[in-house]
Amino acid sequence: MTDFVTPQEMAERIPSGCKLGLAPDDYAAAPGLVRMLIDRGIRDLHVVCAPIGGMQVDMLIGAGAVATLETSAVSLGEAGGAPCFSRAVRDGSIRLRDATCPAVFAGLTASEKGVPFMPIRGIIGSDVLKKRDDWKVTSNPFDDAEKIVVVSAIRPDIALFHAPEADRFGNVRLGRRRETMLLAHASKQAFVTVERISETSLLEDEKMAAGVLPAIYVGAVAELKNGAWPTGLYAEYPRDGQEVEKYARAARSPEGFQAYIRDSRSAA
Amino acid sequence: MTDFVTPQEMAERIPSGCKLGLAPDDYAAAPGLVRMLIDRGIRDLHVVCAPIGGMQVDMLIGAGAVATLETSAVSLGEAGGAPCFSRAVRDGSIRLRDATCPAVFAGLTASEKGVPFMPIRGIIGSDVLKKRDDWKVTSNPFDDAEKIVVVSAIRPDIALFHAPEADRFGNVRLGRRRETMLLAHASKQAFVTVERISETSLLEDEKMAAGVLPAIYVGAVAELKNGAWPTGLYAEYPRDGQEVEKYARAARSPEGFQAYIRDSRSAA
Amino acid sequence: MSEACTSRELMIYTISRLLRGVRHVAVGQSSPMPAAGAMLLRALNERDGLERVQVSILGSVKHNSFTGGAEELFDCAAQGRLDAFFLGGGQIDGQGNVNLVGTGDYPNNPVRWPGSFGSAYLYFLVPRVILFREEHSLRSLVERVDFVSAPGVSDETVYRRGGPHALLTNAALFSFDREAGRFRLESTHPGYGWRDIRGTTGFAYDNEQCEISTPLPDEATLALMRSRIREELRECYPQFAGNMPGPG
Amino acid sequence: MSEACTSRELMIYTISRLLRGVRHVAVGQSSPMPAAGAMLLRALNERDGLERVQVSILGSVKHNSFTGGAEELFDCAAQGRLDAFFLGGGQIDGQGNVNLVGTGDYPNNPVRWPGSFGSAYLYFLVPRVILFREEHSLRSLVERVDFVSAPGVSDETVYRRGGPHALLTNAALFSFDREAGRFRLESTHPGYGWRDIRGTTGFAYDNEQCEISTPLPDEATLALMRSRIREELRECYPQFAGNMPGPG
Repeated sequence: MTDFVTPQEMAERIPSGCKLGLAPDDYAAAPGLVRMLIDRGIRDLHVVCAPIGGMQVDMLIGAGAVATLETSAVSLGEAGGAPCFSRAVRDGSIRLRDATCPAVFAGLTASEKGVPFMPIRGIIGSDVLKKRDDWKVTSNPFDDAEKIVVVSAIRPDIALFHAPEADRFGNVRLGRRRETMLLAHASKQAFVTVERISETSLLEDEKMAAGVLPAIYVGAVAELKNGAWPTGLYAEYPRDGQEVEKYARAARSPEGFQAYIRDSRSAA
Repeated sequence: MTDFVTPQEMAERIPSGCKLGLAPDDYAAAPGLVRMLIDRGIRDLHVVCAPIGGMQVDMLIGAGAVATLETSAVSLGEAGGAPCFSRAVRDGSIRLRDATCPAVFAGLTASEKGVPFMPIRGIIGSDVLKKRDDWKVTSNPFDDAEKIVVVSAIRPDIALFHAPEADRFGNVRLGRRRETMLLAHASKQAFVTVERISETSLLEDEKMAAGVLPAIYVGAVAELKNGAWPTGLYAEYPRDGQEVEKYARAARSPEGFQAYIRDSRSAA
Repeated sequence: MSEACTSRELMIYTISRLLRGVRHVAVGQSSPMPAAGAMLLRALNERDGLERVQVSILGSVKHNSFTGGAEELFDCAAQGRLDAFFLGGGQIDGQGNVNLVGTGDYPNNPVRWPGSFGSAYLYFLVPRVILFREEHSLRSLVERVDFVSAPGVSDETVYRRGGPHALLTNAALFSFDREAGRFRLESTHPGYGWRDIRGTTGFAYDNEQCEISTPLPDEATLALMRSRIREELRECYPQFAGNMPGPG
Repeated sequence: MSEACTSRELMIYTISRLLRGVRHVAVGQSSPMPAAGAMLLRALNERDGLERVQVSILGSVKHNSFTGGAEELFDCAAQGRLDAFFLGGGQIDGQGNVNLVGTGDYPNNPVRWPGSFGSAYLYFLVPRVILFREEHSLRSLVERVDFVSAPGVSDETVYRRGGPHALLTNAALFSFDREAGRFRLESTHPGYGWRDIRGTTGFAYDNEQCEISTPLPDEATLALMRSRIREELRECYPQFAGNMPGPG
């Protein structure tokens, strides 16, 4: 069921035009593989940030790979705003679907549960709601006096993220970061880069199993050491703040962004 | 936040008339504590089985402690039907709210997510639906041609279950059985009996943390060795099939049930 | 020469045949024969170098591909990641309706069974639902169930991609035609003729005068059941496994 | 004699005062001062033998009481298990509306900020939301935000038990009256008078001529910030912690 591939093969399997679900920086972001998508010239992605984006999303936008961006935020954290994102917003080169974090989770939960929509409290009165034709205000069916928002299911074609470990059977250890589990459940299939591959099943240890994504959701696994660099990997290694700062400075101009990508390509 | 109490104190803290959420036999059922509830003469419970009941629920019914029973099934597994349950159904001594497993999960998920209802596919055409005034058929707000069921949120006052381990901070290791996690999230508070108490935090080990219920949900913990007996505890010990058979035979008559309870009380 | 194939072994083998081609099959609580049938398909496919079959047995620690608790089964079904499941039923009727609740009037049914479990959901969402009921009688296979735990067919206003695929009893095998909403007799087990089936089935069905006999497993398959499958069953169904033929 | 209390330290201390009485406070991404204020309350309560405060810092491994991922924060808020949270805002207006999206017209805002994060949800569900914006200027505190990420008040058809509790800047502290939908000036920080606040605040508010000065932390509290709190911050905010006064 799960294919074991090289990172390059994994990048080749992610087609232009697909709906791609991505994890936040410093949890399970996969900038290592995203760099390969950029290098191979991927285009027209519908990127779903679950629920926010960072450097890997900014790079995809800078490279012209993103047609639609569905996100609750894009930020480089302590390194400040996301320069390519801000530029693309200004010049209108991406279609924006601004969201709020729990509404992204609600949309993914709808897909996880196989229902076409999920109700969610709050949001009414926010301009975010006004811009979303896939969200609606309805009444609580058990109390007509309450207005409540419903959001459509979000079903990415591929969830792409980086994790500490997979086993030879395709099971992937995520740990307590359940948002990646939710993203994988909600997506048609998950592609996962990992730090290392275990020869023994990760499901055998009962204490560990609760944090393991079963192979039935995992389409492909590729070993890619430091695949989260320069962002961090939750509970494994911190972000390389200097490198992200370097990126933030470079990407202030389109030329600087291109130079950063060109210069760092050879390192890959 | 979490109180550490004796099993007897825990039993005293569960009031008659409350809405009590219980786990299935052999996963996280707490017949040890349930026996103490019976011994202290608890009454008028609204029992929510998450999502099915077994021996502990049959005992509560036999003891006359249950006013309303919300469940997808009650069964003693290989030991056959649940005798006190069947008797109570026939003589109309409990109010029945028959359900189907995923609808119980959907109702608990609604409480977990803090929404008044959840949509769920299927169910339409089932007589289960006809008997539930807290479920409704509505239209999919994004596709008027589709009818879909919505179920009300289920919010137990107390979730009572048995787990392998808690730590001194009130965190409880559940392992991969997420239905107990859901039940705890959905309930106002969880009361948990455990096999043992760890002096070090269960959250410190990243590999284990995903299967740990954080203390913020846990109102009370009591150490009760073999608290799942005679049912099993998932991944710890199997059910005592002979004892469950013995119960099943005894409980075929009200007198036999009373004798079983009386004779086994001294063992507690 | 080994002991002849028992009735239960024939049913287990038939279940494995009904599951051919599935990638992921789940088995609910208290279902030793469906569990055995799924395990047998997995073992046969392994032996024959065919596609790997994922078997998820609720209640098992070893044969369990879920890490999210029982709700993950239902979520998986809703996501389209589950190809086959089993339903029993105190009563099953000719439209494929199943009754897991009881006979007579609800709620104070004179005979009450455990309850509907996940039937009212999985019947809609799992493509290949195999109805399994050992007892083949006018009591279990009825014209119209007393209580519909889960309906066999739905109209087009209801999302439905799953439903009845076959009905297996200790006497016969039926397929189900979802368009017509009717069963069709496919074969009778050794010892039963079509007239026996007609006399013990409470509903109308197609191909009444079926002369086909349900195929028996070959020696190698029977041996597999009596060794590996019997051992795999022991974890969740120790009593059932103990009663199966086999060494020791 | 230690270095005088810095402006940031005063804000951290003020946050800890605004949180008094909470049992569970969560802090979002990129919020070092709210994180520090929450940690300070926890440390002070521990020191003084007061109620234990649960601090959940998104992005922290050590100060994290969640085991279900980021959605657990939102679920917890919806369940009523979260007493306080913080929101920033590129713009905040006099009705308590916050704008985290950008200035000018959406979608092609000339100045774009990261986005609304969880604001459009948590503002409705967390009882005590503290608005925190260091910059106190006509640019940040406006008559009407250009984009409402999250509204300050709602009508009775909308479920709402949460909302703005206070607004803290580097110059002043306001409270919020949810009935009136207006801010009230509570105190000005050292170095700022009420006229300064009036001149740099773009919206109308009550108690304009407030003469109260925001209380400073005592020496022991300041020492705690410069030792334990600074160390606790280092995990998630190494740069911020490095810039705080303190030994080494």
